[in-house]
Amino acid sequence: MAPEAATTPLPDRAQTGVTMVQAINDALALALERDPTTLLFGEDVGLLGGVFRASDGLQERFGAERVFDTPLAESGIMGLAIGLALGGMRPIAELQFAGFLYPALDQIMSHLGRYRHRTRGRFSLPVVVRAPYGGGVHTPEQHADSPEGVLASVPGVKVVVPSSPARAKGLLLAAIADPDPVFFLEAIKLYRSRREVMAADYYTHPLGQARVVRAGNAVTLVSYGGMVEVCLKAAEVAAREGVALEVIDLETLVPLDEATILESVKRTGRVVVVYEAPRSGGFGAEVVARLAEGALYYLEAPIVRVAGWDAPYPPFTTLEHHYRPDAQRVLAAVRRVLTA
Amino acid sequence: MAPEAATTPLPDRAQTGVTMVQAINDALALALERDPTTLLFGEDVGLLGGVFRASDGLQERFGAERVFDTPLAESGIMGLAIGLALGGMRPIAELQFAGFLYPALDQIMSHLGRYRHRTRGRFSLPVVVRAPYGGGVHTPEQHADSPEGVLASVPGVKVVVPSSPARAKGLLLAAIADPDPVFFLEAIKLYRSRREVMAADYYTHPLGQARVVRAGNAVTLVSYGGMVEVCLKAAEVAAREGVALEVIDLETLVPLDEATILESVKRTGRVVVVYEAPRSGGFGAEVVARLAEGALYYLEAPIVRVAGWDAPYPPFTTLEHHYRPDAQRVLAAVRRVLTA
Amino acid sequence: MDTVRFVPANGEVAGSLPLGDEELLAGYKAVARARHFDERAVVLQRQGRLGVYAPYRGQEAAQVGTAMALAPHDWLVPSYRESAAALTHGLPLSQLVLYWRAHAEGWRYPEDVRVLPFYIPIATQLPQAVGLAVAGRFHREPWVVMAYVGDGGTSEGDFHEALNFAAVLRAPVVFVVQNNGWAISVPTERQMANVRVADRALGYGMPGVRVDGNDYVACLVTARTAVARARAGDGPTLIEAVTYRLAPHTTSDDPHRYRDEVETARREAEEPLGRLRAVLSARGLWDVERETAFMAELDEELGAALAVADATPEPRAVSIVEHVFAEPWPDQRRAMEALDGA
Amino acid sequence: MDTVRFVPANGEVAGSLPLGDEELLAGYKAVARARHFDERAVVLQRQGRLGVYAPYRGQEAAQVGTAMALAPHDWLVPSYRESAAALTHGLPLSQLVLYWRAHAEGWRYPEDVRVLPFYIPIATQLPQAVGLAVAGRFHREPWVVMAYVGDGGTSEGDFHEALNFAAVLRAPVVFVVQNNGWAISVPTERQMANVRVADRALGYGMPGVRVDGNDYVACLVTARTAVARARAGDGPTLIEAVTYRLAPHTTSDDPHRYRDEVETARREAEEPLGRLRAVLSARGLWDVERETAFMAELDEELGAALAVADATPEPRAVSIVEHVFAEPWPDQRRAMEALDGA
Ligand SMILES: Cc1ncc(C[n+]2csc(CCOP(=O)(O)OP(=O)(O)O)c2C)c(N)n1
Ligand SMILES: Cc1ncc(C[n+]2csc(CCOP(=O)(O)OP(=O)(O)O)c2C)c(N)n1
Ligand SMILES: [Mg+2]
Ligand SMILES: [Mg+2]
Repeated sequence: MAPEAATTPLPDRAQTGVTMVQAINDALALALERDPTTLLFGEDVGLLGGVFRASDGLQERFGAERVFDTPLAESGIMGLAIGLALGGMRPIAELQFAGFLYPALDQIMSHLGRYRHRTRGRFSLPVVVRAPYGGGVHTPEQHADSPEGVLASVPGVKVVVPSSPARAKGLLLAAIADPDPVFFLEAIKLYRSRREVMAADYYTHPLGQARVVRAGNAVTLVSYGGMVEVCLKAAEVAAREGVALEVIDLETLVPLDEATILESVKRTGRVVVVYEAPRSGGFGAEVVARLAEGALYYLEAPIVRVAGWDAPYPPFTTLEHHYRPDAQRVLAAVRRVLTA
Repeated sequence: MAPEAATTPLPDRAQTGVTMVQAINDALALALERDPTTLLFGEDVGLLGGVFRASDGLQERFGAERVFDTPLAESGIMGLAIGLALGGMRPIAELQFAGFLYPALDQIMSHLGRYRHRTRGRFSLPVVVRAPYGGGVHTPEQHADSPEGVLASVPGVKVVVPSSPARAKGLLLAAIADPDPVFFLEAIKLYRSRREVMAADYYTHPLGQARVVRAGNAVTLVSYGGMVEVCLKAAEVAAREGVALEVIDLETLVPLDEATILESVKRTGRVVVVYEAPRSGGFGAEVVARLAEGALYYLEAPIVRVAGWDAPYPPFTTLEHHYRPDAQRVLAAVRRVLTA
Repeated sequence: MDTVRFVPANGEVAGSLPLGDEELLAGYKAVARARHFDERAVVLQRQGRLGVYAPYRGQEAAQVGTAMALAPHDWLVPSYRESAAALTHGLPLSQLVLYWRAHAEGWRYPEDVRVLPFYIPIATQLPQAVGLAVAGRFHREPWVVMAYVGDGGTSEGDFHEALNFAAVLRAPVVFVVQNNGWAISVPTERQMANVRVADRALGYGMPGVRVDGNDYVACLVTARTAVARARAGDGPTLIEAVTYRLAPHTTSDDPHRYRDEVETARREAEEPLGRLRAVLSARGLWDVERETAFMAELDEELGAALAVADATPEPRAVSIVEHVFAEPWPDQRRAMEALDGA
Repeated sequence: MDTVRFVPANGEVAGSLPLGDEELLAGYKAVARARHFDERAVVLQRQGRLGVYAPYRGQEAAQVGTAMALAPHDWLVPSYRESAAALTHGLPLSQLVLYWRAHAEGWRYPEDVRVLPFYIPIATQLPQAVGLAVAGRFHREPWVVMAYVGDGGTSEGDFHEALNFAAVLRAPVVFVVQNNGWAISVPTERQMANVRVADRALGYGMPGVRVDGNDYVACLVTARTAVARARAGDGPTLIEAVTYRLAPHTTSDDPHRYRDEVETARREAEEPLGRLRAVLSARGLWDVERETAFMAELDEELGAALAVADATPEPRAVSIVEHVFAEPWPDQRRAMEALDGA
């Protein structure tokens, strides 16, 4: 072995890629750099850099006026964000976990989604709210909640859920540039599970567009966020059995890219919708409703949802793997719609 | 005219019937009478008897220990209710308008629906939360909201929405007797619009059962609460044209009586789901999702939703009649599914 | 902590006042204008020319006195009863009329009006007021924010979170609690165990001042101190303006169900307008002629505003789905198409 | 308002103490038991025999001292760090072990344990504590409720709503704020502008007491007064126990990122256990032999608890959909069928 090998340089990000949480950190830094009206705040985002380190180093770099800790109060954080936006700033608020956004729902439902509408366009609220969500990593009670469906039911707010590091960066930068309030939910399970190579500088991926992340003709799997990798895994297994599943990553739940899912389902005639929130009343129901109106005549099988059960996410996380959908459950549903 | 006519006695409730708000008042009185652990509280429910007079006279009758005003704080009210239930009481909380339950959503989502589950059945929370909801009567901003979809997405809470005085009484008494938390949403538009004769004493209508309120074979209309009368009106108009619409009143949204709607739709093959909340992410999506899984092969037309638009309920209520579904919009949807 | 008061209920001032004649005159006119609108509004509502209306009779000094302490570039953040404060800070009268008609144009304030819309969900404006105040720091001419809430509103969690945030962030915001004795039917004594709202300030680490809310002079002077403090970067102040809701909660309310209206009538003796007029009269600044002339002016102003409002076209149906997002997405576009004919 | 303290940091008491020898001994044992569990728990977590764990090193006196003021029929409402308080009020050790293993049986407390589950969403327990306290009034033997929250938790709206409700309803509840200097990485000075939490009490109209949270004697005596007051029907009390979080926020936390651990080491000198031991030693109530024997007892107790926990069977998959409602409905039954094989 050559002596140089002993002093291997730090792995080059351009070669090894970065994790999703690093990609988010990059995006936040780029946004703070580009636009001095951008602010970043929340619980423990300053010195600590956030409990997942998404804002690591940003307070040091951009100062405690622009990157700061707030008191422990989510309604206050959301109200602060709205007020800052009313005053011409572009606030990015972090909620420590999506399961703790419930105290902020009054500000969200009463104001965040209504402001532009009620003031007939005079005020817009370019607020971004980031929050880690979802299960699979043995977090304490409520840390694994997936409240995207509730947010998606609030008129006037957009909801984005990335499924990979590179997409997360581009989507987050698009969310920050967007004139409307955007919730940006980050699957905790994906934060460090995988690296991806991406451009180091500023780029955006447009909101409101779903992506076909794997093409197929037998069944369409519709999902987003942490469930996309589960669907891809299922598709891989199915492929080995000669069944080509098409996987759609919605990325943006609101505004929903109905066209892409309709087009796919019209081709495959069979669809499974996958999400980890409780099944009833979840966002998957909305996806189904769009299909039942827009693609009814093309459906060759019932639309099946694979989701969390109709129960709270278990705080006894020794059992959480039974709650969160996995490739096996997705494949069982695929079999159902294929044999139906 | 006979002289007696000049001194007509007060109209006999047994003959003229009572309004929905009176029926609710009757039910509350019966519940307070039957069970000394029943308590009633909220903003202005005491001396004022509630802004709609649903608790009129109850403080006087049952005392200010059992029927009382709280400070103006909905999270506090919900927390108080949960704590009272933990302590063995049967609290009935009134939220002044459903549009003001948002500050209580943290208590609802973090605790009300989780308590029995997390404590493995040790604690049950027999809490009833009443709230007026819905539009059509020119109320100020947010007073016309219909947040049933959000509540229905919370595992562990039941959601009931009555559509008539007599049903309201029986359903409310069932909700109060129920061991689980129940939201009881009362359409403001129905409070005084119509009288109905009903038994004066205690009776219950079971939760979890939908009702076919008008039989038909052409199209199934699924709705609840304030939209049932709209559907019935549409059905009447359609009948004149020889089209027999079947109208289903869900009454209980959670737990949903899937069997009744599946049975109907399997017969008619066509369905329109009607609700006044914003269309996307509303409870109607869940109804559609059940049908798209359970009755797909019987569907002869796309499932159409008639709902509020994807916008906040307009606070400029000079325009609210354009937002809230009416018989005309329902009939347009019926035509669509019939000609599809 | 004593209640700040310069002018007693009978209007008889012992010594000198901290305001000059010009200021007293301007104050009286603003208070009288507020009263004029409120009285007419109640009548207009009865005639069906306004929708449900929230009167503020008795609270004019608390609202106008505090709002007068603001500079034009400052922001005013009302609750829902603060028509008088909003008017004082520049909201056009025609706008107010349209608002109380629930007309869409009533919600579209002119760009240069630094008043947020009226807030229906109680106390939710307060954390936003803090954000708006902090935002001012990043602008060339930093502004101060004055935010209003009622005694009932102090019970909401948002009241607490806002005051704490403001103190921690040293935000240039002034919180004005109008303690008017009632939250609909609930008296302040059942809203809180210690009815002195200003006592809350200590806990938050900000100054708290209790002021006679029916004394215009006291309200203005107190608010000026607080605004100056905020402008100097010394952070928020909590002002409790002790006043009384002489009118029903709204035009839909029937206060006979829950309070003795004899007491209400008694409280009329403490109302702010007559008190201020007495001060001006004693100083020879005001008399019956001036009053008559000024009332005529106000009638004319309101008449013109009503004419503007009447002439404002009914918005098209489609407008209810406009401005949901900056650009309409397919869901909104579909709704627009459906509504286009309506 | 002075801080209540009987035993200074060095443990040297000048005069007499308001507690008898028996009480001091019982207190020391309870505090030592709490410390024993906490130290072992941190080790067990590292060994993978517990999940994420929230240590309370340094806060034992604040938790045990207040909890010891309760009668058996009173209720204890913890936040998430109150393992010591819960243990003191009767939560079995095996239960606690199972809880920190995220085992379903850890959530099913025995019927006779009057402790609510640990609350993850900060401050949400407080309004419920008020309700639970009010419920006691309707029972033959009214109970008192002691509810815990951290300095960070005081910022939440629910803290405010709960204190206000309690005062207005004169609820028999004692609020214990453990001001331990930190909310994860945020120091109390950035959580609130006035770090004296007890100062909030004035605004609510209830007594507020600041107590040295590392002085067991002070905590117990203060809590007893508050409990007696509540039991007498005189309403709530706010106790601020000033203490220090000597450990990381949880076993997942790395405090080096946000605080100087030299300062933490310095604060070890103020910790409550040694202080209390010094008092007992000076009174001849405790010595090395007794300590050794007692530690052996505690080891044995914990060993037995771990054995019970280890022997508690893994719950079946289907249990995650049990107890959603009193009776499973079709949605849950479908899930049960699907999970039955798992
Ligand atoms: C969150 C919320 N809860 C309830 C209401 C209903 N409501 C409207 S005004 C009011 C009383 C407000 O009292 P206060 O804050 O003292 O203001 P005031 O009416 O005296 O001006 C209530 C309960 C509301 N608008 N918002
Ligand atoms: C509503 C809510 N927001 C955020 C969190 C995340 N979180 C857990 S503990 C904590 C800090 C709590 O600090 P403090 O109240 O002082 O209690 P301590 O940790 O010091 O015991 C935070 C922010 C949470 N659990 N709940
Ligand atoms: Mg008031
Ligand atoms: Mg702390």
